[in-house]
Amino acid sequence: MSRYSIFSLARNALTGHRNWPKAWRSPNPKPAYDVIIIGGGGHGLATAYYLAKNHGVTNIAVLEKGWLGGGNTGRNTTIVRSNYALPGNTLFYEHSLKLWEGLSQDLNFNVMFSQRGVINLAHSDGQRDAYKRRGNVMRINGIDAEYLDRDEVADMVPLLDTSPDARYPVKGGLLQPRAGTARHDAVAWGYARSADSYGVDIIQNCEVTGIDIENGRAVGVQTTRGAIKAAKIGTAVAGHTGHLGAMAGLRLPFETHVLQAMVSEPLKPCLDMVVTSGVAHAYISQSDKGELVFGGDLDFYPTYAQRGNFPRIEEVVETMLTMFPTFSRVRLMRSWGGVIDMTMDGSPIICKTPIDGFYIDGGWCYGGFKATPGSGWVFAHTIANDQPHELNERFTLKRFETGAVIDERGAGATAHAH
Amino acid sequence: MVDLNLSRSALDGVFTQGAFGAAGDPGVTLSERRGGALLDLSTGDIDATRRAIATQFGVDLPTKSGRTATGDACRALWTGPGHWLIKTAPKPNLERAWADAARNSAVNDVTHGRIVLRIKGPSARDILAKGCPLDLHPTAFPTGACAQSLIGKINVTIDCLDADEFDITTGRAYAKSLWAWMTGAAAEYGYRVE
Amino acid sequence: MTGQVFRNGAGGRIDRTVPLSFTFDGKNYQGFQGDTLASALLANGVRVVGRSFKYHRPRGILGAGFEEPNALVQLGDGARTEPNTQATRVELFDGLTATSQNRWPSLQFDISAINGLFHRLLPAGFYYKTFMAPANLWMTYEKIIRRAAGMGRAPTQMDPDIYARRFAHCNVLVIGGGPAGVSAALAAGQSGARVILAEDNPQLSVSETELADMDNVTVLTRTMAAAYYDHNTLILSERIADHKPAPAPFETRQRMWKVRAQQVVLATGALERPLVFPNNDRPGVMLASAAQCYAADFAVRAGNQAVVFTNNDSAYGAARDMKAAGIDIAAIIDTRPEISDSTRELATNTKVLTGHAIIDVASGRGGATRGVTLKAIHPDTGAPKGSPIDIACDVVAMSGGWNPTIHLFSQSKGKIKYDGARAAFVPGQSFQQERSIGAANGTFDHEACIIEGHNAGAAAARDVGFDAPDARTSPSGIPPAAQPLWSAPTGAKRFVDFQNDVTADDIGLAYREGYQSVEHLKRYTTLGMGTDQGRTSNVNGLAIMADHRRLDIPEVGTTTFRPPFSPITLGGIAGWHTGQNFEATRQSAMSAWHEAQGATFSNAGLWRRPEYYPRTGMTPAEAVHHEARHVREKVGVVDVSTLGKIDVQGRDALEFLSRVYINNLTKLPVGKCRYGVMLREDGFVFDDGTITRLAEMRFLVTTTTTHAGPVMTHLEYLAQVQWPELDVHLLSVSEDWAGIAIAGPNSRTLLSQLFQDVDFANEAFPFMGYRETNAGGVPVRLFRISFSGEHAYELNVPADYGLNFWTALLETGADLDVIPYGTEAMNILRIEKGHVTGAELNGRVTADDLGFAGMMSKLKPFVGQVLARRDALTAKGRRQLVGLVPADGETPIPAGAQILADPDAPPPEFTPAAILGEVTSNCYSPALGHPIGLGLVEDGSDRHGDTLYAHSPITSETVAITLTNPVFVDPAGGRLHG
Amino acid sequence: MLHIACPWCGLRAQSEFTYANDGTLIRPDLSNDSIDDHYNYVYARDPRRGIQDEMWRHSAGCGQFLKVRRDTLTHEIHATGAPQDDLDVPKDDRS
Ligand SMILES: Cc1cc2nc3c(=O)[nH]c(=O)nc-3n(C[C@H](O)[C@H](O)[C@H](O)COP(=O)(O)OP(=O)(O)OC[C@H]3O[C@@H](n4cnc5c(N)ncnc54)[C@H](O)[C@@H]3O)c2cc1C
Ligand SMILES: NC(=O)c1ccc[n+]([C@@H]2O[C@H](COP(=O)([O-])OP(=O)(O)OC[C@H]3O[C@@H](n4cnc5c(N)ncnc54)[C@H](O)[C@@H]3O)[C@@H](O)[C@H]2O)c1
Ligand SMILES: Cc1cc2nc3c(=O)[nH]c(=O)nc-3n(C[C@H](O)[C@H](O)[C@H](O)COP(=O)(O)O)c2cc1C
Ligand SMILES: [Zn+2]
Repeated sequence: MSRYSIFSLARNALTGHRNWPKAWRSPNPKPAYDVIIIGGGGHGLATAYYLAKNHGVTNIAVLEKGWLGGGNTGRNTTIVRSNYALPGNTLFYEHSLKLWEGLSQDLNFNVMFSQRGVINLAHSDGQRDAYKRRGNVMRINGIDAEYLDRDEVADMVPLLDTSPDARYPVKGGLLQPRAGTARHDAVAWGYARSADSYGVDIIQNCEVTGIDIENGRAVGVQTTRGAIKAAKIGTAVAGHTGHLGAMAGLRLPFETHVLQAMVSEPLKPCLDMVVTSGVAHAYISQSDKGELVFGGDLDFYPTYAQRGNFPRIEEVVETMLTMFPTFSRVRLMRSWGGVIDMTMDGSPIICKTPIDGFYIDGGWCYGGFKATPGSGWVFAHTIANDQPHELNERFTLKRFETGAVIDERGAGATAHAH
Repeated sequence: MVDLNLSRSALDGVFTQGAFGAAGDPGVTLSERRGGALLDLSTGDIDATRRAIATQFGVDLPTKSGRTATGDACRALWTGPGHWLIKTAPKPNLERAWADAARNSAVNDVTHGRIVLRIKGPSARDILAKGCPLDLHPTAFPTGACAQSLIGKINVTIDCLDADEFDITTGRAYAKSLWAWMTGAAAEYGYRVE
Repeated sequence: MTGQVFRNGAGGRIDRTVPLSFTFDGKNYQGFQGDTLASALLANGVRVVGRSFKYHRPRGILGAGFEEPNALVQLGDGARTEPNTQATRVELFDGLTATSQNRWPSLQFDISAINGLFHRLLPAGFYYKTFMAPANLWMTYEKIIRRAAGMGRAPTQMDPDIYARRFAHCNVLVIGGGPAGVSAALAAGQSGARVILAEDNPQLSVSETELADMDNVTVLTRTMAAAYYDHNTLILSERIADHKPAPAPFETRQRMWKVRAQQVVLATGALERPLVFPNNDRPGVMLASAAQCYAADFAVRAGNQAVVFTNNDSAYGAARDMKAAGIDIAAIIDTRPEISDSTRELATNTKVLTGHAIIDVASGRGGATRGVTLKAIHPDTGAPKGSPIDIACDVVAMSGGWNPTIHLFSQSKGKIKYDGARAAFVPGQSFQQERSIGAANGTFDHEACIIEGHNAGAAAARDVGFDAPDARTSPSGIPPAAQPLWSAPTGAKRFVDFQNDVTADDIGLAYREGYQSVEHLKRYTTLGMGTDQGRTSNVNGLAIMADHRRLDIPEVGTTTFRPPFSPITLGGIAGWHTGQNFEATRQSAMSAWHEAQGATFSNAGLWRRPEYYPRTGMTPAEAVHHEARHVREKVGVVDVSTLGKIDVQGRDALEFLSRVYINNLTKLPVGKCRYGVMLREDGFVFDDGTITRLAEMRFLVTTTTTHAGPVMTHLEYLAQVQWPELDVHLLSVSEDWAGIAIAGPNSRTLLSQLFQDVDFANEAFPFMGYRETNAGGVPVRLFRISFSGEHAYELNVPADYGLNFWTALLETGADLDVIPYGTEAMNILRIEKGHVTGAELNGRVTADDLGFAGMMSKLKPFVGQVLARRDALTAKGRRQLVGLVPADGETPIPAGAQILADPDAPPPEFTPAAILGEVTSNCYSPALGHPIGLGLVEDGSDRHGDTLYAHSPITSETVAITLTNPVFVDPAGGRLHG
Repeated sequence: MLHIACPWCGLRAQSEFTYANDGTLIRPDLSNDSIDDHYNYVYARDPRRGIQDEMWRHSAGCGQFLKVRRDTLTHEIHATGAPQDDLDVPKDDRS
């Protein structure tokens, strides 16, 4: 892998940038691999990378039905944080956050991880206490968290409506200073380039259409580019997990929904933090390019179409303007959707399955972008060792049978309620 | 001593008579309808209930969505299969009387749980269309039609009394929000409050 | 220079009798009614209107409408300022002010233009390759990048304007008021169908009086169709007052239409493509159709001397119109080796150079175009050859062919296809009830557009049952020959995406580095990601990529067209529903009274509830404690109207409730209440409340305020979907009944005074009893239940009488020293009694965790019973409800604290910290005189008496606490029952 | 924006409805106390890329639950009916 740096940039400038190598190869699939990863999103690519880097497994194919990074990795609001309250989530996401902190250097690809801080606004005494409760869990687990009062929030986010007579007044907020955003596409590309440099075959336009199972063991996949054998198969297909599971005969605790996001026209810096509000669900930040990037709830009906409908956009914009009233003359530039797999407790699944050699990484609901490095790291461990790492041992399928669910919202077994 | 039997509007203190909004001829007149009684009637036995109610109260309960029927002293709005909203004159033991007639049904006096606003005037349909997803064109929603739907984010029942006259029923607790919506939506057309 | 020196004395659609003044970058100019900001700027000879995104190169006006990527201005100032506004779509009004963007300190001298010098270091995606060392400097680099990026400035003052939304329904919706659209609307209108025609411009391009006379046709001008969603729903954005300095009083600024159309006709026209050649971004280089439009519609000469550069016939018409307006056409340069005679005829007396291309554009002062250099090109490869020719000019009018405006078609899920003859993507198979016509359909012949429009309008009306005029036959539309010359030979920067500064070389780089799919190309180079969404760049960009990849254009494909078609204001989308009107507010019958007393309020779902009533001489906390203490000592009343109330009737009402509550209800007699708990299907606690048997087959059940909706939905789902055989009728009566709780030792006396016909003696009206009575002709429901743990009642009266009873209670009870109390005191009272609410009912607790195991009937099945038996719900080590008191008897227990044995334990690596539980509720107990709390603690029931720590690092508090029984006050229940 | 034909009220806008659940789920009998069967009802799902039956509620209309046969790839709605209806069998006019 040729190294990127200001020096290599200057050197290549002299030759008119004609000599940059390809960031990754486009190989044809081989007949067999040690490991096949289905899904060329951030999670799949990170898994391949850590399999190679941490576990020395390099005979890997990542199969992507479209273009790499074109799933939710390429369509999320890029918020990275580790402010969780329940065992299982806390340390996993924190581990992921620590990986983010060195990711650009590790991958030698600037993923623009911007630790600008994430504030969750509290609008009532109950929410205030809940955020303190969460912040305390974080602090006890060694994760940064601060509780801000209203005036401190107002100082950090000057355009936020913090007036006491607001419809939902801001009482304060939970700040995670190390949290922030990252350049989503760069994450996919950076992992792809590094995985490729270890010899991982990244195969785009290759859709998996079947899982071959012999004697209770997964032995290969059927794809639009032919059958491919593998000793182990892992899926990291986000919204398509239920569908992939069904190919292997598994009925999974998922529902697939569309989540929309949108950007405004680019503006000079006017919002320096990520701000989220729980009262009506909305999260807003400003990208380095200047657009306000924001999203809210699901469309609330199952779908596999990467497009949503207008009622949700109205609601998200209403929330956004209720928080930031002066943005009403700002214009919406683009909106889009991604299909996400909602689990029955809102927490992910990274585990072995009842089928030997078949592993699942999924159930990321609204929030798996932040998990990309951590998920790849533990999923690689799980596949390589055929057993979970301590960090993901609670993210099982079994937990729904035993009741050991990880339900941060306490919403119960209604997938779209999480 | 407080007069316990003095019925108070949910809009007490909000309601001011006069002309508001854009100048010129008002687009609509807004008012609150008070003094009537409302019953919610639900039955699992539609035929028997309709027969009994027709006999006792002279109204032929409609069986199709969007339909209303007017009887001796009452008006019935279809609100669901086997489910009606009855607008009638207040009487002691009204709930009991209807429950006795419509046996094996559920009757609730909901007079106090709802408010009724009237909107009347040439701009009425345009104003309602600002928050209501129904097709309110006179051919689609003629005089005598009713529907349950939304205005803004508030559940309502709309009763079309005349070409440009509607009664809007909603939950009592939403009264002030609906009023704010109505006056806000009407401001660009100009409105009178009566 | 003063005056509109580039304006002709006659012609155009402008009204010369209405002169308008405006300013651009602080300088005064004049224009006329009917001008756009762009046409007025050109009339005044203003060439440079902005700076480019990355290299900060001077930029001029490229187009005349939607397509404009360069001329984005900050409009107005103060509260009405508006960033990134396309000057080509801004209607001029008197007093308009506009400012250029993305330059500092001024448009003429922009410091960041220095980026241009380093441009070699800034190829596409350079930032991915650098700024990585040292790692901790990234946040500093990022600040600089952020400051350089962005374009206009967001307003920082409250928007004074009003926005509205509305719904509309029609039989036929026509988008686009050009010849095709107008003809479609007319044909549909004649059939009697309800028609809406939307056109972005201030007027239709064809004046049509017949349309205006049709009652069944609504013509919306200044209205852009922004989105085409499922089930033929389109979003239109109407600008009602943007062409004026400010809206009139009460006038809406913008209205968003949500139209459900049975049939849609898309007549959105076509947009001209630029050509890609060196320095094609110089101010003065513009689309031929734009130069034509300024000449014909605004009588504005885009310059004095023009070179027309084209690969197709349409630019000849443009040249003719420009010439007619007095622009000297120095030459028409056509990349095609040959042109037809008829085309050549259009250019009589004009020099035409076929088989030539521009290889450079020279710039003069301020960067504006001064001349071009051309060369002959090889007919097959496009490679330049021969000696260069220089031509002086101040305008280059270019035409690279036409792209049908297929954005909405594509949003509707219609399949687009590539049409080689037109060298463009055109609509293919429709997915919804939709027809594309005219230039939007690749039909560029004027007559053919009109006929296609007529036929589509008539067919659409016919499809929904109207009698429509017959179809007319169309001359077979022969597309103008266009030779796709996508990128002229290398040299200086050749811009593809003007707004985002993406050049042909950037596309080459993306190709070489493997970002070859159009989607990667877009994201790596930002091609097509600007406010114009690549309207002028996408097809050129992917054609260049196709060329590198040696693929045909359709094989490379396009990126996805997404809403909105062109940006729309957030204010318009939100309409009424922002600020106080974001969501409805629910208010009880006593709200106004609470407000008048100066109570503070909190939100519970949509409800507003009084927290406490301020008292002179007391701090808020003291006032709350006073209220709570007073209830225990005397009597207080609290508004509990917000509790969910569900009327349950029917022959199977009891059976139904037995299935949904964990309690055994069979022995519940008429006239009695019971405390009940519901589980979710997954076995965790859903909600709690009371069940009162009003009559043999009629019950009233209550829910918590916030769960009222979800509980009702859950019950309806079971009743309607799972157990339709049960005869049960459910009705939410929450708002029908005002609810008042009367609590405290004097409550019985107080109620006996008000309701003299009710026997309040313990035997006659025991704890958990229910009575109905009548006071002053008003029906009253009385429940002897208690949330506070005091001797208490709840009273329900029809809501319109709620305030009467509230005030009557306060008046009657004056001697008994009755006071009102709010949710804060109520919260203290319930904590003192160990009653749970939202903080404990967190969706993760079992009935057993809360000490409700005893309530669970073993005699009957109920919802949640089976999954509540799962291992993890029954295992040891679950967190159980406990009371908490500070070990020192005085230190407050921190809100939101976690409970652990060793607050000093170091943070763990992979195994979660040993947290034993959490503080769910906390308060100072006036009754006990010290702080107390409730918590959920591992095996808490077995730990009463243990001392642990309530640890709150986030507030730097750590308090030793002793675990106790959660019932602090009157554990024996003497007060309740007495 | 979806438009759903309520079997009782006719074609109405999406905002009047709420999605409730998979439309094929049948709650285990009251007498059934198998954790597995309840697990299947409460947790396990069969995702369908394409046409599936769903339960919606006309929450801002008649309040009735309705079965909706909808394509999860295109959002086309092919049929609607009462919760107990078999959507393969065409329905008469309802009241
Ligand atoms: C609008 C939106 C906003 C979000 N915001 C945030 C946020 O702010 N923060 C956050 O942390 N998370 C967020 N998320 C969630 C986050 O984007 C995802 O959880 C995360 O990106 C998932 O990564 P992945 O690699 O698992 O999936 P993806 O990136 O979706 O990758 C899965 C890949 O699998 C491929 N695939 C599917 N089926 C097959 C098949 N049969 N054969 C081959 N390949 C297949 C897909 O094409 C896809 O490329 C958001 C999601 C959305 C949609
Ligand atoms: N000579 C050529 O090559 C050539 C090329 C293109 C067009 N033309 C001529 O242009 C005309 C085409 O007629 P037409 O009616 O098809 O198109 P048109 O361009 O005349 O009209 C389209 C109209 O749609 C409006 N519009 C586009 N998108 C919109 C949206 N989203 N919302 C609201 N309005 C929108 C535009 O403002 C425009 O007024 C014919 O006269 C044709 O000859 C000629
Ligand atoms: C964080 C983020 C920022 C984005 N910024 C822009 C932008 O500036 N301009 C733009 O056109 N699209 C932007 N997009 C949206 C993409 O163009 C695109 O819509 C999204 O990646 C989904 O892909 P699709 O629309 O091709 O399906 C952004 C997307 C994300 C996730
Ligand atoms: Zn209905």
